[in-house]
Amino acid sequence: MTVRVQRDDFDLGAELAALRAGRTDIGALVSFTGLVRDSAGGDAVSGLELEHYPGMTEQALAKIESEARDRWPLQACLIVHRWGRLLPGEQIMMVATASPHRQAAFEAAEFLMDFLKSRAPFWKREHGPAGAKWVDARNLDEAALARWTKPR
Amino acid sequence: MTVRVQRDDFDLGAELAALRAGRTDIGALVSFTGLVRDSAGGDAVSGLELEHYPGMTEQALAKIESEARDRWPLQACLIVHRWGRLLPGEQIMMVATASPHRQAAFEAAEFLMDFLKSRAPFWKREHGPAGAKWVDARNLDEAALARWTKPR
Amino acid sequence: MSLRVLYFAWLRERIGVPSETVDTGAATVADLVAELRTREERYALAFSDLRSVRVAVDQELTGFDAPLAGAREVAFFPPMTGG
Amino acid sequence: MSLRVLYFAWLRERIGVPSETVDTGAATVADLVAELRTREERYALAFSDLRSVRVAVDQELTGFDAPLAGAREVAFFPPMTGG
Repeated sequence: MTVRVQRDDFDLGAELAALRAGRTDIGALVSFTGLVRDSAGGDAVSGLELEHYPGMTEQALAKIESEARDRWPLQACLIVHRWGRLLPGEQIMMVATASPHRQAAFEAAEFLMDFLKSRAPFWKREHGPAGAKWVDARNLDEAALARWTKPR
Repeated sequence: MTVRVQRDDFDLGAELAALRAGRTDIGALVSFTGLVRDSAGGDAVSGLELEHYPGMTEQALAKIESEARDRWPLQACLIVHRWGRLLPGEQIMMVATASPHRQAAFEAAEFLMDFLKSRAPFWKREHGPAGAKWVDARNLDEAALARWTKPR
Repeated sequence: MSLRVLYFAWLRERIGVPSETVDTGAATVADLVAELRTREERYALAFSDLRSVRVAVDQELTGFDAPLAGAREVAFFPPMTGG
Repeated sequence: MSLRVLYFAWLRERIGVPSETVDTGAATVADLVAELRTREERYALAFSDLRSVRVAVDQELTGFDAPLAGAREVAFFPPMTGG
């Protein structure tokens, strides 16, 4: 299974090493890691709370991952997403894609991120000096999805 | 210095960990790793030889890296490129980009790769059952550069 | 029909529970929302602007016109902010 | 003028040396290439199709029309294949 939803942190280097371990057919390995920032829109952020929908989350991620594999010649594909309370600087999630060629690896990683942002059932709450507030979805994120619906 | 040209292998996980160590302002970390494939165009590849132009290589990479920093709000940017003899499965090079936002990190990493492919003085020679042959530059790689010359 | 209804993020906060069992004859999600709205003020408040509410039936994202026949679980939540 | 001239990849192989010192009065890279071509068969061979040759003057990529005044190092090589 190449989709994981977990409370614990993950080891980015170990995950990437595992993806290519023992293989000699991969030409390009792309990774994206999302991290908790200490500010958002000018306000200080002291922590992040990630709520998710157990059951649906795993299904949604598996579906996104499977669609990426259908669209690009991927030799490996991984999504790890955390939930719970996180501090600034902590890792929130990662995706990794491996392919013979760089363009496929890059495109698939961006595709996974665009879908994760708006189609995986996670909700972020930021804690700051003025209390906690739910993060609004960005129109930009919704718009980013549109580019993948064009026929390839 | 965030550009390195070396014979020895590098530790991808350690490089990525170092980029974000002690920081809480990074939102997105993208990495690309190029690996030696065991085949090319249907022919088996038993190894790769990477020749480069010492002196110019470092300058060219520093220039590419500096241009990426000018174009995108990058908090960290790293290029590591190896030379010498490599076996299938080995790491050839990596780039990593860190930014507050994912789109900048992705774009900068793709930009670095497109320029590295055609503007950094490296030449690859593949070893196979029929002997060794120099890898031809791909028109595709030259074309990939064009997208970055449009005004942003 | 007995449905398990879940709420996430600020919908959970406004309604005050993460999940509940609802006995309803609603044919669609929209019907269910209308029924909940009339039930108590907190539901009316939570569902006051449906443009900022998303729905999943049996863990699949869908629209408010989705039928509920055979459904076991309905979830309401704001637009997602993963990644 | 004494120039250090470098060759890489198959240009190095065809010419047979990685670098050499060339005494020349060539005004441009193109003049230098023309001069080398007349010198020996191996140069004529290496420079037979300039579409597949790139040039750097003092470690900066440039064109064949680049002037050599003040230059110390000229390098010839095939299109690059890094990454």
